[in-house]
Amino acid sequence: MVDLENLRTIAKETISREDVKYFIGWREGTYGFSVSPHFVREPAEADKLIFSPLCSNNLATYLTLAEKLPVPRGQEPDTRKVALMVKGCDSRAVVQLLVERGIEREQVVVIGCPCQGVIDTKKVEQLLGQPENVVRARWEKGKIICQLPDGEKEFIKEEVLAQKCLKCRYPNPVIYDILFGEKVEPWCQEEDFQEVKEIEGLTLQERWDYWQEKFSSCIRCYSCRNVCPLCYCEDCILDRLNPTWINRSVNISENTAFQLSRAFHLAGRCIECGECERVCPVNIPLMKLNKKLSKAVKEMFDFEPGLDPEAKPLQASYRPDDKEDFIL
Amino acid sequence: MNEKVNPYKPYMATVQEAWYETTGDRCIKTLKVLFDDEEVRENWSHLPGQCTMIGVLGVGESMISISCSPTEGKFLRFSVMRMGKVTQAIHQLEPGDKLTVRGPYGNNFPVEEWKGKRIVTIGGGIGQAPLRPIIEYVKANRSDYEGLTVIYGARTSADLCFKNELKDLRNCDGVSCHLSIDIEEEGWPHYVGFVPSLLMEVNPSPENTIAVTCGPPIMIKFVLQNLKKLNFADEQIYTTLENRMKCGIGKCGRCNVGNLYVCKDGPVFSYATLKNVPEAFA
Amino acid sequence: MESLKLDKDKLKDFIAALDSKKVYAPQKVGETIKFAPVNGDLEVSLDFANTTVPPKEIVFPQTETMFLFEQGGTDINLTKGGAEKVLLGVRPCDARAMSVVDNLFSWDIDDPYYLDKRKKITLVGLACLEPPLNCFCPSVGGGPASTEGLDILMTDLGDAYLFQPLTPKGEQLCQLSSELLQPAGAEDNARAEELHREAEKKITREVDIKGLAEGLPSLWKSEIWKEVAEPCLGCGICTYLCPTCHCFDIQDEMEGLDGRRCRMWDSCLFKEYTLHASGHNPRPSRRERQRNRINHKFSYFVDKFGVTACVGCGRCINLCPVNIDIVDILSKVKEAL
Amino acid sequence: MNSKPKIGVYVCHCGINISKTVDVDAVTEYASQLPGVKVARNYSYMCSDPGQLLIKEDIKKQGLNRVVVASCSPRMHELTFRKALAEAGLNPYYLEMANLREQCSWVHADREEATAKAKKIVASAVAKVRLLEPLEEKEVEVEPATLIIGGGIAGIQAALDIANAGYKVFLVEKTPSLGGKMSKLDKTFPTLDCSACILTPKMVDVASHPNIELMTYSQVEEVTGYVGNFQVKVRKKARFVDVDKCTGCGICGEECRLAGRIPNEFDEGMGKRGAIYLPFPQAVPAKYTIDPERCLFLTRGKCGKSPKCVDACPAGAIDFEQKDEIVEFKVGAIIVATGYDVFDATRKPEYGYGQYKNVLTALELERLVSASGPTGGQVVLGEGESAFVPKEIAFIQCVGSRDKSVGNEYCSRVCCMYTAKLAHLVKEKIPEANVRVYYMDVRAFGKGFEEFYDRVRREGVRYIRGNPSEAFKRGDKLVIKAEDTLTAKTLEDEVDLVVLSVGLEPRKDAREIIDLLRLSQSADKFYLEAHPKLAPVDTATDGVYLAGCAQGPKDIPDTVAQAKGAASSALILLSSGKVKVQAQVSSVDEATCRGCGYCVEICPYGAIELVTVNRFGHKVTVARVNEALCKGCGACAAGCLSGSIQQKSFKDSQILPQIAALGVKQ
Amino acid sequence: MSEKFEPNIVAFLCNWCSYAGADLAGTSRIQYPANLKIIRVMCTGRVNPLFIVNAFQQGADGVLVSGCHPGDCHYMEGNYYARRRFSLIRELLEYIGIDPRRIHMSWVSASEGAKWKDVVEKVVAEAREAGPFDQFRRNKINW
Ligand SMILES: Cc1cc2nc3c(=O)[nH]c(=O)nc-3n(C[C@H](O)[C@H](O)[C@H](O)COP(=O)(O)OP(=O)(O)OC[C@H]3O[C@@H](n4cnc5c(N)ncnc54)[C@H](O)[C@@H]3O)c2cc1C
Ligand SMILES: Cc1cc2nc3c(=O)[nH]c(=O)nc-3n(C[C@H](O)[C@H](O)[C@H](O)COP(=O)(O)OP(=O)(O)OC[C@H]3O[C@@H](n4cnc5c(N)ncnc54)[C@H](O)[C@@H]3O)c2cc1C
Ligand code: SF4
Ligand code: SF4
Ligand code: SF4
Ligand code: SF4
Ligand code: SF4
Ligand code: SF4
Repeated sequence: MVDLENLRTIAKETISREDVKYFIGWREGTYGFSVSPHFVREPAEADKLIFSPLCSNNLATYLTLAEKLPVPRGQEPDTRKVALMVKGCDSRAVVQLLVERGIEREQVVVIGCPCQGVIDTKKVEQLLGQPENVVRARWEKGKIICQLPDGEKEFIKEEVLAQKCLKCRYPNPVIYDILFGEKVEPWCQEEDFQEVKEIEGLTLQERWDYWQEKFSSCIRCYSCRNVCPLCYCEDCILDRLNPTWINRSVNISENTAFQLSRAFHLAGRCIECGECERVCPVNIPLMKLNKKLSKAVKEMFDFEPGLDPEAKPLQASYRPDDKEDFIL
Repeated sequence: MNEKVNPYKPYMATVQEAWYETTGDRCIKTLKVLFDDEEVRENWSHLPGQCTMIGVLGVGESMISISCSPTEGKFLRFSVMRMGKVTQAIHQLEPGDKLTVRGPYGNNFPVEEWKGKRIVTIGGGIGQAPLRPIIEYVKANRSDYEGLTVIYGARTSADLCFKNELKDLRNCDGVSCHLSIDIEEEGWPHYVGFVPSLLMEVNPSPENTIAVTCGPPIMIKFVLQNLKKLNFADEQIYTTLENRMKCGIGKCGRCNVGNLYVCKDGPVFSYATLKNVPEAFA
Repeated sequence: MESLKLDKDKLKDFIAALDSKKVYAPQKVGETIKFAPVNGDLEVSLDFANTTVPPKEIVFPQTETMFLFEQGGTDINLTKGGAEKVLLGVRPCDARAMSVVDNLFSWDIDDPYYLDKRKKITLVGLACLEPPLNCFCPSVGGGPASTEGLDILMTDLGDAYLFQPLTPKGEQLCQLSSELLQPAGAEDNARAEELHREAEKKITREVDIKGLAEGLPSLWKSEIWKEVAEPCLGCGICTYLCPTCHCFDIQDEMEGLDGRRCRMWDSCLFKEYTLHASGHNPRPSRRERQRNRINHKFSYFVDKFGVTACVGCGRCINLCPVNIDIVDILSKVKEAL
Repeated sequence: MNSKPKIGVYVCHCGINISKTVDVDAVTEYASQLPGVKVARNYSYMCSDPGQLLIKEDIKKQGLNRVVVASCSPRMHELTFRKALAEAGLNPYYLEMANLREQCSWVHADREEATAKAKKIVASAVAKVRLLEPLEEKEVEVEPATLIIGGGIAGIQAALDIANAGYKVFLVEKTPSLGGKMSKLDKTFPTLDCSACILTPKMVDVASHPNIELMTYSQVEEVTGYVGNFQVKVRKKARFVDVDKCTGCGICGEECRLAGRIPNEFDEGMGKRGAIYLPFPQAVPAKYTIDPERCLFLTRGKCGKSPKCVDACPAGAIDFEQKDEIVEFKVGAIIVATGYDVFDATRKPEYGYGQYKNVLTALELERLVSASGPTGGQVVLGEGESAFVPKEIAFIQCVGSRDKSVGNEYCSRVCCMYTAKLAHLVKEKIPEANVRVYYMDVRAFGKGFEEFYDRVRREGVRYIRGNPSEAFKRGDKLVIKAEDTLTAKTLEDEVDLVVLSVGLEPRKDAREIIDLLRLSQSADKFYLEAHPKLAPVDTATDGVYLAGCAQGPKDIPDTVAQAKGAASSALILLSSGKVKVQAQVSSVDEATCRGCGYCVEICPYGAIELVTVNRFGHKVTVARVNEALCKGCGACAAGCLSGSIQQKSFKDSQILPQIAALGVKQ
Repeated sequence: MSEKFEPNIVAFLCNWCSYAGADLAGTSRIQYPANLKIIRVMCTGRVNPLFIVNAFQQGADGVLVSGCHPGDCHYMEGNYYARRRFSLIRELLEYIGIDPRRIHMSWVSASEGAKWKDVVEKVVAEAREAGPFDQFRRNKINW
């Protein structure tokens, strides 16, 4: 059981601290299974905070998303800490951001929330249709219970959990200042990269066709990038016109180049929170690209990002004995 | 599709003359251009304050004020500050090179309505470009206006545009010209300080006068404040806005300030209009 | 013209009868539902709720070549106009959206690219008998069976579609396949009306937009915008996929010595949208950008063209990854007024 | 400043080297159509004075501001043409070369294909040159000192030359004495002058030269910095003998409990020494050294009651407390003169080296024939009772040279001659001996070599053409099995002594220097010179030069000549006082840098650091490049995700158009 | 296609080893196919893997990155970074269905003129086998 009272108390205490700017958590959304990030500035706002299997959003994104507007002369920027709630996967984003100096440790108060997996709303909507009213959900004895307008419905995890959660090995935050709730027993020890292997099993042509079909739907809204906690470049090369890496026009060639570039930029950095895939309005299975690189990184360099704040970034390091069987 | 009515299709024009007004990173270059097509040349008409989209094929287009008055002849003049991709390409143009022009776009300074009045132009930096046509227009129709006061400043003397023309202005009857630079310089005989303070120094009377200002946003803000101090009525004050724009014809969206499209409803606005638009001075 | 009826199992023949024109209908392409050409052997089904990608992309493609040129050349070759098209199964909101956008593309100076396609398109609508959750078309002047912008309105009567031709274009289209269409009876019309009424009742989300157009500017400094913008990712899904959003960017692209000037969708929620070359940005943060989005739809557009630039299709609500809900925003705005 | 590109393209015929396979007219014509190209010409030799003049004239008269020279490899003439640009008043970095010779006309025979490829290469160069930016060549001061690593004849010669020119030299030798291999030789071919007689005075000169700081028994630990400004760290190993006190009297050596029990390296293990020793009588410095691996006191903590040497030394120079000493200093140039190793003959087991006592290497024989050697110059085999003077003596040449099976394809250049020399010396010492030489070819290319070879044959040394397949023992004798390829007869030859003329190999510890100085190796694993013909003493690392056998096998005259060459290269650098630093360095766009520090991690030279800057009132971290340290590799640029760090002249915005030009199908 | 397909290959070579090796092949007059065109960079470390993506988009049928042998990098470590980056992009490209016969990396030292020829022949032969690669080309500008 999630003790919301406790959560709200933690939030109130945190936000009352002088060195904290705001507290980011989740609140109920406006319809169905929706949930929205919630920025708490006043203790009263803390009463809307929730933590449930619907809290998919990786709030670490907001650490770097806030615009740094020009500070008027004579004023000082607000450099107080940001407090944020993180699930296991989200916490890896915080760690990776520390590795990449996207944030400084003393800029954040991390509220670690051990997590038993979040719901893939697409899956549950397929089972139930999209309910009008706000749905609440909770974890109970290894199951997920949705409170629907017409009563409660119980699901076994496999039915409704997001794909990323089914294979999650880090349900407990890997970094935190305050732990909210009790640590949970990880239910998956080893990532088997099943979806990746399925694609790897296809012929080249089949793979090409598969991905071309997916990429052709991309409308290049760049949501997948915007939502990514690790895509925090001041001026992303995918947007840049000088030099132009990717043309603005939306067609299969540019889309493919865009997808490859984005995925590559996240090689050894993606912490598998699955947000890009979740937000994609045209349902491109982006995690299958990211996972492929996770797999490659694991197999070739025995590396997993977002676990050790002291680690060297994969793309900025090497080992003299890195695999090189592909060299002519 | 009827080619004639496609508003996105630019006309080809050729650079006749080109020279640098200023130097440095963000230097300003003036181009004098002539349309290639005789017919276009004949049918073209514009008024002070209007702009055109000029461009280089393969690079893109930029909205640029026409910095000459129709009274000067059948050519167009543009003074362009080097900012980014397109303006850089424009800066590379030399006499004989081609560029594309479409327009004229936007409204104009109501120079006809202003007849009988004294005009004060208050410019800063590249902001003098849209003001220059007013000056030329008034010069050409000198008897129709009560007088002309030119107030113009830049960071340094090297950043002043149209230097020689400004010198000549002093010889014109009823025309006064006041120059300023931001930082003290050896041998500078004129005012040192920001344009808004120069305005106070010049202290023009609001009596039967129109004030027009153009320059960086921060300068405009203080010029407006000072004009109010000098008791100019909202209707007596004009300015131009520059927002990023792509189409120039009120479609692409980005140039709006509040419910106004700068490209169609502007770029010339009277303060009376603008002061009700919260976004204008955000 | 009188209403007509088409047996559901004749839908395929009906499409075949329109041969010369390209028929587009909602289809699943990859994982997405959008309007795509009906290809001979494809099973046509109109059972989809509204498409993810609105049919605006047919008249206002995401990327559109405006003209071609050669580097260093002086010839500008305008692209040719498109072919006639029929859009089958357009939802009333999307059809209304087109008439909303028509205002923009035809005010003062006509936009030849849009208008050419718009003129060559026939919209065959399908009344929304089971409106999806986040629709609020009635609140913004439409309805699940609104006819605005449509040439024909179809209503699903169970085993047949009722065809209500609304414009000469629509009538013409019906004549093309006159042998397939039966005249409808009064009870069919009545049944349709009944269904329409019921459908409207099914819509639960609503917001009162009266007074918004005038009122919104007064909330310029309101905290609402901060609240809205704070979780916003600035991703632009809500605008790219909005049937009434119409902003675009223009870019030149080169391949060797060949060049094209094209325009592509743009969004006021992107930072680059208003960014000046000098680095100055008149809308520096998501707060100003969200404020512009709402003001534009519910105030500026109304000022200029007398209609709201939102047709209540609910896409932005459904697709926003962080649950920024336009109905919710409007309600808050309303409250604050 | 940002003026319109006006490009001149100059296609070179290179005599007929290019024009034979590439249609230069067609390429010129094609180039003239490319955007931005104002002038396109072709000429027979672009690098010639009139060729360069052509460019300079066009720059001046036609106002060209970019130049593409389509000729040979930029590795050949980039500097030539940069200079031409500069002379015409254009920034030298407005040049791009299109390599039509080494990478086109010379490697393709089909005229059509080669021409098509040449066009693309030119198009790609034009695409890039258009976007090149002017770069500034900065200069830094040169530290007027040189580090020489290795105290063989090469190092000695270079040190003397530089020191005599008035510059400071730090000479670091690994072993306790100067001299290298040459000090082990008896006489030297072809003149047969005594090696020690000509070498020893030089060694003494080095030791006493006021400009030379000699560090024997020392090792370079670390070199940082860059040309003109190297920071060097040297470890002076503890000798356990205070060199200031030691007079070299040698009493300790005699008294040492292990005296005469440890094989002496200098005598190739054939002689014996003690744990405290002088490598050889003429050693410089003439100071004793304690071998820490053998010394009883150092290895066991005890040497009898008290160490004998301590008791014996009249000067009280023995100091067991001595520690390694690290010295640091700055130099402007570095000469690598680390020499070679002789081939390890056990790697050719068929000749029985290491297995049979009577199989020796040539270097061992050198020691045997040397008057200062273990036998006092007597060629005797075996010890005591069984000692005898060999009568039947066979040399086998090319052991470990010209031999793919051991990975050495090269000729060691000295073996033919030293074999002749040793054969002569043996004959001199044992006039009745029958000496034969098994050889593949005799290479007697040097001054006086053929004459010497003739002389030795006239003296009765028999040359048998044929590579022995093995040598094995039969009774007291060794049997050589070979085929005389001239007579096509197989033969078995019974002899008393087999001498293996081992080849010269790169030193086993060559890696140390490679890592220290970022050198490369050529295919033979000797250090790679910058250019085999035109820069034979330079290396890819600016300010680092090669001398002697470190660069490849050579004899003493060649070694000395090269040492003088290296010395003069270093002197040019030192006396010019200034050196240009890399202009094609990286720089950061601080406006877009996200401060992730990837580039900082990546840079192999530690040239990048993170700094805090003010961005619109916010403190943000961004990267900054130290241009003096940056070597312009560009590794940072490829690692930066946001493309914020770019290598000048190799920017993304300059390379992408190149790719585009190559991609387009013709 | 009646004409024999000639693959178009873009190669990125480091200045110190592979470019010099290719020069040596030239000075030694070693003949090899003309399909491959070289872009010189100072170090393979400079090769942004997205150059490879871009090359395919621009119309390359194959790509080669070639540099110094491990340990021989003129800048000590550049080729190690290049190798790691290359291995990742290669995996990714292959995963989305791009034929690995189009994507190559090699170590060719300044002294390996002969090896350079072998590498070129191999790369060209493999790209030829893989066939023309037009599916990923930037949209043609059609008149
Ligand atoms: C009505 C009007 C009149 C103008 N008159 C002049 C003039 O006379 N002289 C002059 O030097 N400049 C003038 N400008 C500004 C000029 O349009 C921009 O400096 C120029 O477009 C920068 O483009 P760029 O491609 O070089 O920069 P980039 O940043 O590479 O351009 C990106 C895009 O943004 C647009 N853009 C960027 N900044 C601005 C901006 N400040 N205003 C509008 N669009 C922008 C450009 O059109 C371009 O398409 C005027 C702008 C407007 C709106
Ligand atoms: C058997 C034999 C006979 C020969 N006879 C003749 C002959 O008759 N005539 C002739 O012209 N040539 C002869 N040569 C060749 C001659 O030996 C060489 O040409 C010459 O010795 C090369 O000198 P060097 O200084 O380059 O190398 P070396 O003599 O090898 O000197 C290198 C020095 O560097 C030192 N060193 C190595 N590494 C380091 C380090 N990391 N730090 C510090 N110091 C280091 C070594 O200890 C050594 O002192 C003969 C060679 C052999 C094998
Ligand atoms: S979120 Fe989806 S549609 Fe948008 S850019 Fe990413 S992949 Fe494309
Ligand atoms: S895609 Fe790459 S450049 Fe763009 S934001 Fe992400 S990491 Fe930065
Ligand atoms: S879809 Fe949502 S997150 Fe994205 S820009 Fe729109 S409101 Fe913001
Ligand atoms: S604003 Fe939202 S609800 Fe309104 S039309 Fe656009 S997408 Fe639909
Ligand atoms: S890698 Fe790029 S973004 Fe990161 S610190 Fe270096 S320059 Fe800045
Ligand atoms: S180019 Fe190479 S040496 Fe220079 S800063 Fe970058 S990584 Fe360091």
